[in-house]
This record gives sequence, C-alpha cells and structure tokens, in this order.
Amino acid sequence: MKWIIAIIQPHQLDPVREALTAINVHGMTVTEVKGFGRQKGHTEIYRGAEYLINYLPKVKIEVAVESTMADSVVETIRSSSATGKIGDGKIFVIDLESAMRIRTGETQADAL
Amino acid sequence: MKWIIAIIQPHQLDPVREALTAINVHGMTVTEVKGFGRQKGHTEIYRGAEYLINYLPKVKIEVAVESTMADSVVETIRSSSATGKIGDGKIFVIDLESAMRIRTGETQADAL
Amino acid sequence: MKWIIAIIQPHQLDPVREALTAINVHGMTVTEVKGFGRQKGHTEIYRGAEYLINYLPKVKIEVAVESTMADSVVETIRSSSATGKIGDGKIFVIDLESAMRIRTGETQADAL
Amino acid sequence: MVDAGDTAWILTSTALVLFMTLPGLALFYGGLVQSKNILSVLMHCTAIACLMSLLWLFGGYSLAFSEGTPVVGDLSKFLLMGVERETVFSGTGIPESLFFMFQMTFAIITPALIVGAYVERIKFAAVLLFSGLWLYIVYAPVTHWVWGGGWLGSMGVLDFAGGIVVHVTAGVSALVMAKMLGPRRGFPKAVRPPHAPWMVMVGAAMLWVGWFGFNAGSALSAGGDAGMAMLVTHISAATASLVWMVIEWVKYGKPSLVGIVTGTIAGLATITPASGYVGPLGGLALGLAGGLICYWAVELVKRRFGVDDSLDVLAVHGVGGATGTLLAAVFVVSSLGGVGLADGVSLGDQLVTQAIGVGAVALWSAVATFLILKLVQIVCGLRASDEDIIEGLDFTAHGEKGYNL
Amino acid sequence: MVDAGDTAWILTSTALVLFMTLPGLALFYGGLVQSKNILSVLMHCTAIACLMSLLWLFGGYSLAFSEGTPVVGDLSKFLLMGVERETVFSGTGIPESLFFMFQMTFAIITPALIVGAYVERIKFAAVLLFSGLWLYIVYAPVTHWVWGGGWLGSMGVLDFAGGIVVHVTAGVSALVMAKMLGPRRGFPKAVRPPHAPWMVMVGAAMLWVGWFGFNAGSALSAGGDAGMAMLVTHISAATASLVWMVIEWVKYGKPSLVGIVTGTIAGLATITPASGYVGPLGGLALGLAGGLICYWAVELVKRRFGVDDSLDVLAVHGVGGATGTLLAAVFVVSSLGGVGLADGVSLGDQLVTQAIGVGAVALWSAVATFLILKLVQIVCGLRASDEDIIEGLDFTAHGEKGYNL
Amino acid sequence: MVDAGDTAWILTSTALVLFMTLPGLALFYGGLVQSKNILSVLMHCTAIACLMSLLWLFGGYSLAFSEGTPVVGDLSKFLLMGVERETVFSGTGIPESLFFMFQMTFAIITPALIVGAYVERIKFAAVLLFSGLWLYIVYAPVTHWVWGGGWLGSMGVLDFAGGIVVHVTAGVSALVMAKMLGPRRGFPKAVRPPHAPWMVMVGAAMLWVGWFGFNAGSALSAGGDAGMAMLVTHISAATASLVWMVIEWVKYGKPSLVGIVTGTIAGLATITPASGYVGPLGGLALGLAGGLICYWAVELVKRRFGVDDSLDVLAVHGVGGATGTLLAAVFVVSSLGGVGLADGVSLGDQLVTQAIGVGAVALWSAVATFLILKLVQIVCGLRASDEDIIEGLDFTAHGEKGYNL
Ligand SMILES: Nc1ncnc2c1ncn2[C@@H]1O[C@H](COP(=O)(O)OP(=O)(O)O)[C@@H](O)[C@H]1O
Ligand SMILES: Nc1ncnc2c1ncn2[C@@H]1O[C@H](COP(=O)(O)OP(=O)(O)O)[C@@H](O)[C@H]1O
Ligand SMILES: Nc1ncnc2c1ncn2[C@@H]1O[C@H](COP(=O)(O)OP(=O)(O)O)[C@@H](O)[C@H]1O
Repeated sequence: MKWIIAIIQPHQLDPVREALTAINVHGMTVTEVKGFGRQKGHTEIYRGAEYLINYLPKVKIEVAVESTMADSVVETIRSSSATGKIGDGKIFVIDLESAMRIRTGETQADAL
Repeated sequence: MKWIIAIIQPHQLDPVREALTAINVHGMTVTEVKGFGRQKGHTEIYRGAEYLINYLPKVKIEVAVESTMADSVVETIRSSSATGKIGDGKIFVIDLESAMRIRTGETQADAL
Repeated sequence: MKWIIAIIQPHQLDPVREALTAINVHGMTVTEVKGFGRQKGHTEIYRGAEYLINYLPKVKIEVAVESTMADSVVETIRSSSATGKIGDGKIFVIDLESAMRIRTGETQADAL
Repeated sequence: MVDAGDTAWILTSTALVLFMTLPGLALFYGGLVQSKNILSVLMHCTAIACLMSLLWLFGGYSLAFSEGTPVVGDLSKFLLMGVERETVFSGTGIPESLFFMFQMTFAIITPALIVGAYVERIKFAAVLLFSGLWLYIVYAPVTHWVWGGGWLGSMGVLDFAGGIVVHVTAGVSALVMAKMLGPRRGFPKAVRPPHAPWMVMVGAAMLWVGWFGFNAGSALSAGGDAGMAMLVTHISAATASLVWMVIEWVKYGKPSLVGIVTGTIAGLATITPASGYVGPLGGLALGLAGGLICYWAVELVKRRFGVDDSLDVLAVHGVGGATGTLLAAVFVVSSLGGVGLADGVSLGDQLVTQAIGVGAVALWSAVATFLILKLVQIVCGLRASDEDIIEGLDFTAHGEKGYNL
Repeated sequence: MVDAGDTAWILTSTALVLFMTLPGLALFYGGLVQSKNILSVLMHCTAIACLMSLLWLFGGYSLAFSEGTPVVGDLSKFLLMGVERETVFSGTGIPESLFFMFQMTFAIITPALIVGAYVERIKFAAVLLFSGLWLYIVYAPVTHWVWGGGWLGSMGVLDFAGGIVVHVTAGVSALVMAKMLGPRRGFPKAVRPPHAPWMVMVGAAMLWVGWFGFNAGSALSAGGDAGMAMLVTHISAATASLVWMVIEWVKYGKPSLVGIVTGTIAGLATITPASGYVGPLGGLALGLAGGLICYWAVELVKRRFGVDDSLDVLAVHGVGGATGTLLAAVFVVSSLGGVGLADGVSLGDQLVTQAIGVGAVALWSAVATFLILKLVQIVCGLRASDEDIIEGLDFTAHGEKGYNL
Repeated sequence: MVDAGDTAWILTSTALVLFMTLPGLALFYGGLVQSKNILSVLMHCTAIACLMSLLWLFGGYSLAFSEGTPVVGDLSKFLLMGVERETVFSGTGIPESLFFMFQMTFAIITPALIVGAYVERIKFAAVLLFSGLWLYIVYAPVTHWVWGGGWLGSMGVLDFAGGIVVHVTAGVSALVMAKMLGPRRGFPKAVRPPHAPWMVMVGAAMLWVGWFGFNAGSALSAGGDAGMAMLVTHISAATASLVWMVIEWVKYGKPSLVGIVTGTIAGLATITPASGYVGPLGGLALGLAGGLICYWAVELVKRRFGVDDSLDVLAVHGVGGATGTLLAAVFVVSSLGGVGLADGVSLGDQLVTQAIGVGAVALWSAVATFLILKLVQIVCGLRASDEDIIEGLDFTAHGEKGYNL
C-alpha cells in the first residue's frame, strides 16, 4: 500500500475530492496547513505599517491506497488540482506497511 | 522504528492517550483534521436552506515507536478507540528510518 | 528522497525557517499540532477551579529533500531549534518514494 | 420650545439607532457570511454609515424634509442652512439639529440593510456609488412622500417608524440588486453555512435593543406614545421569534439560533409601521403574522424564485414591512386596542391607502434601483472577479484577514 | 401626570436592562462554556427572553403587580386589560405601559440567570418548560411579596432593585437545578476551561453598563435618587472587582480576567438591593463584602458541596444578593450616609425583616423549583443524553456549529 | 433645582461613556494586538476602570473639581464629603452625584487610552501603579486647570469635552511611555498584524456611539447645545473616516477596515474640544483636518520617530485633540456657524490661548509621565521579561488563553 500526501490550494479541495470519488477512492484525511515555497506570501498594511505574511494557506490531503492504484491516484490528484499557477503544490508518495480499520479490526487493503 | 498514524473520533482521544500511557508510550503528536470516508457528513439548515457539511471532525495521532512495540501500540489504540460505529477510523503504520531528540541530539530509540 | 518531520516549539519556527533557507531549502509545510510528551502541560485557574491543560502547542514542519541533503537538513533544524529545554521536540526521517510538482508534472528531485 | 425630557429621549434614541447599524447590523450580517468575507461586510456597513451621513447633510435631509412639492423637497436646508442651534423642529419639543440627527440614523440603516443582498461578491466601489445615488433617488423622496409633507402622507398613509420608508424600500431594492448581481458561487446547492452564528445573535440582540430607539423614538417625545410603542415593538419581536422557533422545531426537529433571531428581526420589521398606532393585541398579532409570513417568504424567494437575496432582505424586511403596513390599518382600530382610525376613514379606506403606499414605493424602489445599477455597471462594474470572490473580499478588496488566531 | 424627563430615563433604563440579557448575559455565560455549547447558551437566553415576555403579558405582570392578596396578585391586568396608552403608573411620572416594560426586563433576566446552573447538559425543551413555570410560580409571586403590595413589602423589607426578587430567587433555584440535573461530564476534575474569556469580559462589561438601568432605573425617576443609585452601584462593582483581583493575585500569583469580571458581577449583585438606600460609603462596604464573600462562596459550593452550579449562580448572585439585602439594613442608617431607617424602626428590627425576606424567598424558591423540576422530568426529561452532551448541544439540539472559521 | 430631562440625559451619557471603555475601547485595542495578548489588553482596561473609579472617590474628583487654587483643587470633597443625595451641581440642573459619575467616566477612559502605547510588553503591576499615580498627578490637576476653576479655564481656553483634558494628556503621556518602555519585539519590521480586525471595528463602533454621551453629554443639559454637539461630532467622525479611506485607497489600492475606523476615532478626537462651540461647517472642517493630520502623524511617529506607540495613541488622540483645540478658535466664530468668540476676544487672542493650553498641558503630561515612570521602574519594573513576552501576556500574566476553540 502507499501513503499519498498532496499539498494543494485550498479552493481545489472540492474538485480533487470529486475526482477521487470518481475513481472510487472514498476515504481521505484533510488538514489545514501553512505552506512555504516559491509562491511568496503577501503584505498587509495597517495604519501605514506593512506586515509581511510569508506563508500561504494550503490544504494537505492524505490518502492510503493499494499500491496498484497509487499511480492513478497521483495522476487524478494532479489533473484535478492543477491550475498552472505557481503554488499549485506537490504530491508525495511513501510506502505504507500496514493499515487497520478500528471498528472491525480488518487489516491491509480491506481496511481502506 | 515505526511511525504510527491513527485517525480517530475526537472524543476518543482521552481514552487512547490513557491507554497508551498505560503501556508506557508517553510521547505523541495530535492534529485536528477533517475526515472523509464511509461515515457521511451532516446537513445544517439555516433559514430554510440546507448546507451540506460533507466532512467530519477527526483527530490524527502520530506516534513514533520502536519496531518491537508497534503491534502492541496498534492494538492498544484500536481497543481503546473502537466504539463499533462507522467512522471509528483507521490506523496506519509506516517505516521510520531515524529519530532525534532536539534538546540532546540523542537519536533512534533513545530519542523517543 | 527523504520526508523529514520535525515537531518544534512554535516560537522556533522563524529561526528554523531562516536556517533552512540559508542552506537552500525553500519549500516546507507547517501544521499547528498539540504535543504530548515529557514536558507537562499547565493548569489554568478559573473561579477557584483548576483546569488541567495536558497538551502543549507545537508546530510540525514537513520537508521533502533529496537523500543526500537529509543529514544536513536534520542538523540544521536541530541546531536552529534547540533551546536546551525540555519540550524542544523531535525530528523524524521517513523514506520518500516519489514526489511530483502539480503545476508542471515534474517528478522526483525536480519537484522539490 | 425645547422640552428637556423629550430631547433627552431623542438624543438617546439617536444613539440607539446608530448602534443598530454600528455594530448591530454589521455583526448580524457579518456572522452570516463566510469567514473570508466578514471584514467586507463590516466595511460596507461602516462606509455606508459615513457616506450617508455626509450626503444627508449635503441635501439628503433637505430633499426629504423641506417643503418643496408633494414629490420631493427642495434644497433650502442644504448644509442645514437656516437651522440654528436653538431652532425647534415644528410640532415637537426637540431641536431641529437633533431631528436631523435622528432621521440621519434612519438614512444610514436603510441602505445598509441592502448589504444583505450583495454580500460576498460585490465590488466595493459599487457599494459606495450605488448607496449614494440610492439615498438621493429612492430614500430621500420616499421619506418626503410619507413623512416630509409629500403625497402619501397627505393621503393619510400610516407608517409610524418606517415600514414603507425603510423596510419596503430596502427589501425591494435588495431583490433587484440580487437579481442583477447574480448569485454567490455555488448557490443554491453548495454555499457554506454562516461562519459565526454567535455573532449573528449578538447583532440581532443589538438590533432589538436599538429598535426601541427606532420605534419608541419615532414618537419624538417621552410619554405614553413612546411607552406603548416600545411595548408593542417588544411583544411583536418576542412573538415572531417564538413562531420561527416553533416552525423549525416542528419541521426539522431542531430549532436553530440563527432561526430564532431571524424571527426577531422579522417581528421587529413587521411592527415598525404600526408601532405608534396599535396596542398589545396588535403587537401579538403582528408578531404572529410577521413570523409566519416572513418564514414562508424566505423559502419562496430562495427556493421558488431562485434569487440569491443572500441574507433575505426582501423576505424579512420587505415582506415584514409590507405586512405590518397593511395590518396597521386593521389594528389601529380602537376596538382592537389601537389609537383609532382618523375621523371619517373606514378600515377599508385605510387598507387601500396602505396598499397604495406599499405598491407605489415598491415600484419606485424597483425601477430606480434598476436604473441606478445599470449606471453603476457602466461606471465601475458591479460584480467582483471570480478570483477575488474565491479568495474572499476581505483580502482582495481590503487587504486584510478577519481572523489571525 | 407623565413627566417627560422621568419617562425618558425609564425608557432608556428599559433598553439598558434588556441589553443586560441580550446580548450581555448571553456573552458572559457563552464565553464560559466549551465552544461546542456556545450557541445553546445563546439560544437559552434568547428563547427565555421571548417566552418570558409573552408570559409577562399573559398574566405574569398581573400576578406580580395587581392588587390581589398579600400572597399573589390577581388576573385583572391579564393582557394589560384596563391599561390605556396614557395611564400613569401610580406614584410615578411614567406611563404604566413603560412600567410594565421595565419590569418585564427584570422578569426576563431573572430566569436567564439560572442558565448558568444548567449549561452544557440540559434538554432545550426542559429550559422552556422550567422557565415558564418558574416565572408564574416563583418570580411573579415573590415580586408581589416585595414590590407589588404583598406581605414582605408591608413588613418593610428593603429591596431597592431586586436583591431578593432577582438574585436570591435565581441563585437558590440554580442550586436546586444543578443538584437535580447532575454535574457536567468530568466535573470536578476534568472540565474544560472557558472557551473565550474575552467574550466573558465583553458580556460582563455590558452587564455593568446595563446595571445602571437596573439600579438607577429602579428609582423610576430622573433625579438625585437615580444619580446616587448609579454612583453606589458603580463603586460597589469597582471595589468587588479589585477585591477579586487581589485575592487571585495573592493566591495564585496571576490575577485573571475571568476573575476580575466575576468580581464585578458579584459587586453589582450585592449592591442591588441597597442601591437606592445607601451612600458612597455603603457602596464601598458592600463592594468589599460582596467580593470577599462571593469569592469564598464559589469555592464553598464547587469544592465543599461538590455541586456543579456550573457558572456559579448561587455563589455570585444568590450569595451576593443575600449579603446586600442584609447589609442594606446597616448602611441605610443616616450616619453611614444612607437615607435613614423608617421612623421607629431600629437597625436590629430591620435586620430581622431583611433576614425573613431572604429566608422566606430562598425557601419558596427551593421548594418550588424542586417541584417544578420533578414535573419537568416527567413531562419531557431534564438531562440530554450522554451522546448529545459529548457531541455538544449546539449541533445536537440546534443543528448548528458556533465557529466555522 | 434638579431638572428631570437634563438628568435623564446625563444619566444616559454616563452609561454611554462607561460603555466607551467597557467594552468599546477594550475591543478596539484588543483586536489590534496578537491573539496571545488579547486578554491582557482587556484586563488593563477593566482594572484601570475599577481602580480609577475608587481613586476618583478617594480625592481625584476633589482635586479636580473643588475650589482649591488655580493649580489644583483641595480635598474638601474627598469621599464626596458634603455632597448630599439632593445636592445640585452648581450652574446645572443635575445632581452632583451624577456630575461626579459623569466626570468619573472621563477619568476612566483617559488613562485607558494610554494602554495603546504599552500593549504586549508591560508588566501588569506597572499598569496599575502608573495609572493610579497618573490620575492624581496629571489628570486631576489638568482637569482642574481647564474645567475646575483653574488657570486655563480662567484664561478662557475652549475645551468643550476634553481635547486637552483627555486627548492631549493621554497622547503625550503615551509617547513618553512608549519611548521609555521600548518597542514590541520585532518592531518595526516583523510585528504581527492585528489578530481580529472585526473586533477593532466593533470597538470603534461602540466608541462612536458612546462618544455621543461624551460630547453631547458635556452640555450637561438636554437641549439645543446637546443636539448640535451630537451633530458636529457625528459629521466629523464620518468625514475623517472617509478621508482615511480615500487616502488608503489612493495609496495602496485597498481601503482597509482598520483604516476607516481609525479615521473614525481621529475624527471623534479632533471634534471633541470644539463640539459645543461649532456648527455643521466646523464639523466638516475638523473631520477633514483630523483625518488628514492624524494619518500623517501615524506615519510620522512610527516611521520617522521610530517610536513604537503601538496603537497610535499620540498620533490619533494627541494630535487629533490638539488639532481640534486649535481649530476650535477658528470655527467658534459666528460667521462660520459657531457660537461666537467671547466679547472682546479676537480670533488671534483665542488661538494663542488655545496654543498655551495645548502646550502647557503637553509639557506637564510629558514631564510628569517621565517622573512617574522612573518611579514605577524602581518600584516594580516596567517591562515584562522577553520570555513572558514571547509566550504572551495572557498566559504569563493572567494564566489564561483568549481562545480555546
Ligand atoms: N520540499 C517541500 N517539502 C514539503 N512541502 C513542500 C516542499 N516544497 C513545497 N512544499 C509545499 O508545496 C506548496 C507549493 O509549493 P511552491 O514552491 O510554492 O509552488 P509549486 O508547487 O508551484 O512549485 C508550498 O506552499 C508548501 O506547502
Ligand atoms: N484511505 C484513507 N486514507 C486516509 N484516511 C482515511 C482513508 N479512509 C478513511 N480515512 C479516515 O478515516 C476516517 C474514518 O473512515 P470511515 O470510512 O468514515 O469509517 P470506518 O473507519 O469506520 O470505515 C475518515 O473520516 C478519514 O479521516
Ligand atoms: N514518540 C513520539 N511520537 C510522536 N511525537 C512525539 C513523540 N514523543 C514526543 N513527541 C512530540 O515531541 C514533543 C516534545 O517532546 P517532549 O517529550 O515533551 O520533550 P523532548 O523532545 O525535550 O524530549 C511532544 O510535545 C510531542 O509533540
């Protein structure tokens, strides 16, 4: 199995989720994160003083999938989240040793 | 060493933490996340309009442990967080290459 | 490639980020988390009643780097975040199989 | 002569009505939008308050309250010319400077009510341009018609504190605005729930308290009329709140906070035109009617019409104000505890007059708003870009974030 | 005859006292609970305000303020029958419609105070049923006893603005409620800290400002009595706040915001019964006493008694109100700057009268609350299910979330 | 004799001015700091309010308003000795107890304004010690000079509601404080943006509404003077807000909410000294001047001087108050709609008097603040430790967190 981590633009979450559902990936876990990268932050100006906000709000998606599906999941995330603008984000893949569904105790692929 | 990731119901955090303490796992890192899975979200109704909230608040626990302890930690999390209801969550295990305690520079098992 | 996870004190984020920038690591993802460990929480007192807050606010940094850089990144994080006090945090390293930049589809080291 | 007691109450009422907009209405509306747009809503309310104040001085007041013709006042009181420190507003015991101020707070809140129709997607420049023109073209003339010696007042229309002048004008204009601006992204399926229901309640509570100044202040004196106006206002608000709560409880099993306070506002809007004329029974009846009818109107506009009058300005204010204006003709009769119809006027007569008032003002509001918006579209555009809307108006229009926790 | 000045002040006071509950008390209590229950607290306050308003019209006012017997009024003023627009409330210069309104705001806040005892675990239906019955069975009769021509008033009990009528009734009933409902999950070891101390302070500030209407408004006129009542009210609040701050500073090294504003409320509750009778010295003394005694009472109830009167209604309001009622007998004497005891009444006599007042009302409140709650338990149940409590009342009872950031 | 109408208005005004500090100013300032320091700001405002209230009773009022010498009053009214319940404040129709209260709310807000200079880094003990000494050494004497029969009042200085007494004293002292305390960590490059701009606006709105009590209340009666004072106050606030908005719009392309409401406060501070003397034209002119000059002053202090007067107390209040004080001499003339200069006084004369007033008070405020702070540094230290500052004052000084969502 693989553990896929995608950092994307917050407003691309809905399209990505819909695209994953379409290829039958229903489970995922989402976290709000702050991203630092090539895309730069912005300044806010209050009473003449500039405040530099150097991070950007991003969303992290984590999905556990069977190894055979990994490539198609990565591709689906990419195609549904790409806008072509800097800051679109990244997709990372890590090897996943085991998975278990808490409710039933099922393990591995059955647990996903 | 192993990196164990558990996605559980928010109100099961305290029981899980106590159960882990009981088997001498004291360190862990917890994140508030949004879960998508079989358990469906809910609708909120405001002024006659329905708003579909399709995610559920979950809690993610991350624990680094020695490989020998991994199974018992997984089992402890499972037993202390299972309620038998859909949405109880999952436990994932990933191989962990190295660990370091920042304060002392100790590494591997000593760092946990 | 390696996936480096560091749990640090919130106010050490800026120094760490600056130190990483200095060794040419520009991308990273940051999450606010709650830490449980040796460092104990605190009590707050309201109207004579004690409330035990048993977690501590921490910041989790995740950085994907080329394998060759992993050691120096770990060392940079350590040296820039250590204050020598309990609760300074940990650094974990996991093997990273693949990476992709969403915008361009570039993969592996090019994607970082 | 100036009466210190009356003046004390209207000074207070003026403060209360300003409080309704700043921060009452701002919080009420602000809590209902997404967190990325809260500041823009607060900004709309603040900027409108400031701009209307100046325009009121620069002719608005004069167009409304100087003699002029039955259709509109003249500019004789532009910049308050001729109004001295000690000038008493005729027929009252309060200084004209204070009457100007009290009425100004109405001229502030009325265009601010329309904010509810265009939140989360309008250009800021359009807000200012629209509101300014609207004050001169809709609000000031209609005020003249009803309260300033104009044709509706002469016909004997009953509108104690602004059912027509405030709520019908704002409600109808809101609908036209919503239609021309287009809906929020995702409407009606995928809009996000109110980001802070607690804030909605706080705003509603401030509106409720401030409304005592609005209605009981409209007596322009501190006596039995003000006391009874406060009483019926309160009873109507309480009744409509409970009606809304019960409907939701029955329908969905869960009465919501946003629901009950929406009922409050419906009850307040409904009693407004009648508040100086009816007794406790009228308060109950109008609260009941306001709660029921506005609830139904909310569903009607959003579901049937499919118009994204986002925060229900027409359904709550417009429909409430119209309902109250019509029912005022009924509950003004003495046998129902009211002050009685004018000599020689039958209930039917009065009802017709009320209907003419509502109809004429609704029509004028709709037409004028349409034309103003056409102009605004040409001058500066109306709708923000999709990109700005997605990122949120707080940052794209005002360069700030609402919450940095 | 209606006096415009007096009327202006009581119109204002009515607005101020409504503001105390909506949104003052709602925010004060709302900030003290967990974020998953904030809306339920706001909902309790809002729904109670609406329901009590109607019940006050439907007989509540009449039971309290019509002649009837020494024990309870009759229904002659049901629906305000016989009260005309110009009817003056006897012995005052204000219209009776306004007196009705002013007193109604007291009838709203008193059951709303009890919310503090049952937050985070009660069924919403139980809130409504309990509060409604309580108004008729506890509040209205006790008001009659003290202010409406009943037996305590005839005995000469001193309760200017509601130490007995408001604070003792609410405080004692809160304790019985807390005991019968059972504690919050995790009490006393593992309850969560207040989710928004800033909100607690904002609510307390609004209560403070609104309390000027409560106490100085109880003079029912705008003159020296109102001025002095406002003064002693303020001094007591300030003193008790500082007392609380100093205690925490000495004891824990850190004076907290929640602490200082709890002291404020304690000082305000304590001065309430005495506020029309004492001078600056009395204000200081009652603030000092209120701060010290209420602080100690908070610890007593929660730690010794182990009763989860969650937001300390008994300890702050009940004990404060009782302390002030007793001390009123002392600081009313002219040598301490008060208005003086009635002719032929000694300090000892007065103290006994005050104690009887407090005791009788406490007893009646306890017994009646117990019986009402037994009934409520049968009719609709009192405590929400554990599952609902864990998920939070905001969502399970009202279908909403407080914060969608 | 006590006039009920005048008394009603000043009772209300007192409530409004207290509301300005609690919670108005507290929220205005609280929203501007980081989320880890919000409670400390609220605590500063609350504790100052309580402490100043007691000190006002313990001699503060007496030093300001008893006869004494031209330089300072005496202690004849310590603890309000000799002031009876029915004592009328001479030259007015209100009880002296109420005058004491009304003035007390000024004595509360003035030191509370200085909070803006020392947020996020001061020791809590230092706040109390400084504010207490400052009340006796700066505020009470200066009040005596201007309003209490002292030398500036005798010279004929015009300061209707506190341009000099409140805003110049607070503004200048704030600068000295900021300089001696040192800047916030990271100033000027890396300070964090306001944590809750919405809260800033809510606070500003409350200040605006409350300011009606501040300025129109300073008429001490309910008539034409109060009406006109309210009017010019409002017009100035609205104008300065729009000025600030336009400057930001032109300069940065985005008018901000924090900006527009900062303009509001600048406009309010500027009109304050002139509010009882000028007409609508004066309101416009002072708003315009206040907006422009304060905007420029903000940049001057922070960028040029490099002093971290964190929330711009000098630039907004001090500079605004001084500007208004000087311009009062111009717009008081009858041809510009004012009440006219005193007989035999030329515009030039008056301008000199005004300048002397501003200059003398600024000097005294600066010197005295410097000396007080030297003492505070010795007694308890001024600046919190770096560790405490990093962790945030909410937890390190008060043991609480602002948000537990
Ligand atoms: N090396 C990295 N490790 C972890 N997260 C990264 C890394 N580089 C970038 N990110 C995340 O991806 C986001 C987008 O990266 P950025 O460099 O701004 O644009 P792009 O993905 O278009 O190259 C960042 O905001 C950050 O959250
Ligand atoms: N494939 C997955 N990858 C990552 N997280 C998942 C995955 N499937 C489920 N989850 C997480 O586990 C939670 C529970 O899953 P769900 O399918 O609702 O119930 P259950 O665990 O009982 O089967 C989800 O809300 C989500 O956070
Ligand atoms: N085994 C672990 N797995 C995951 N995170 C851990 C683990 N142990 C500690 N942590 C994280 O590191 C933080 C610091 O650990 P702690 O034991 O308090 O101090 P120190 O790092 O100085 O030994 C914790 O708050 C927690 O977030």
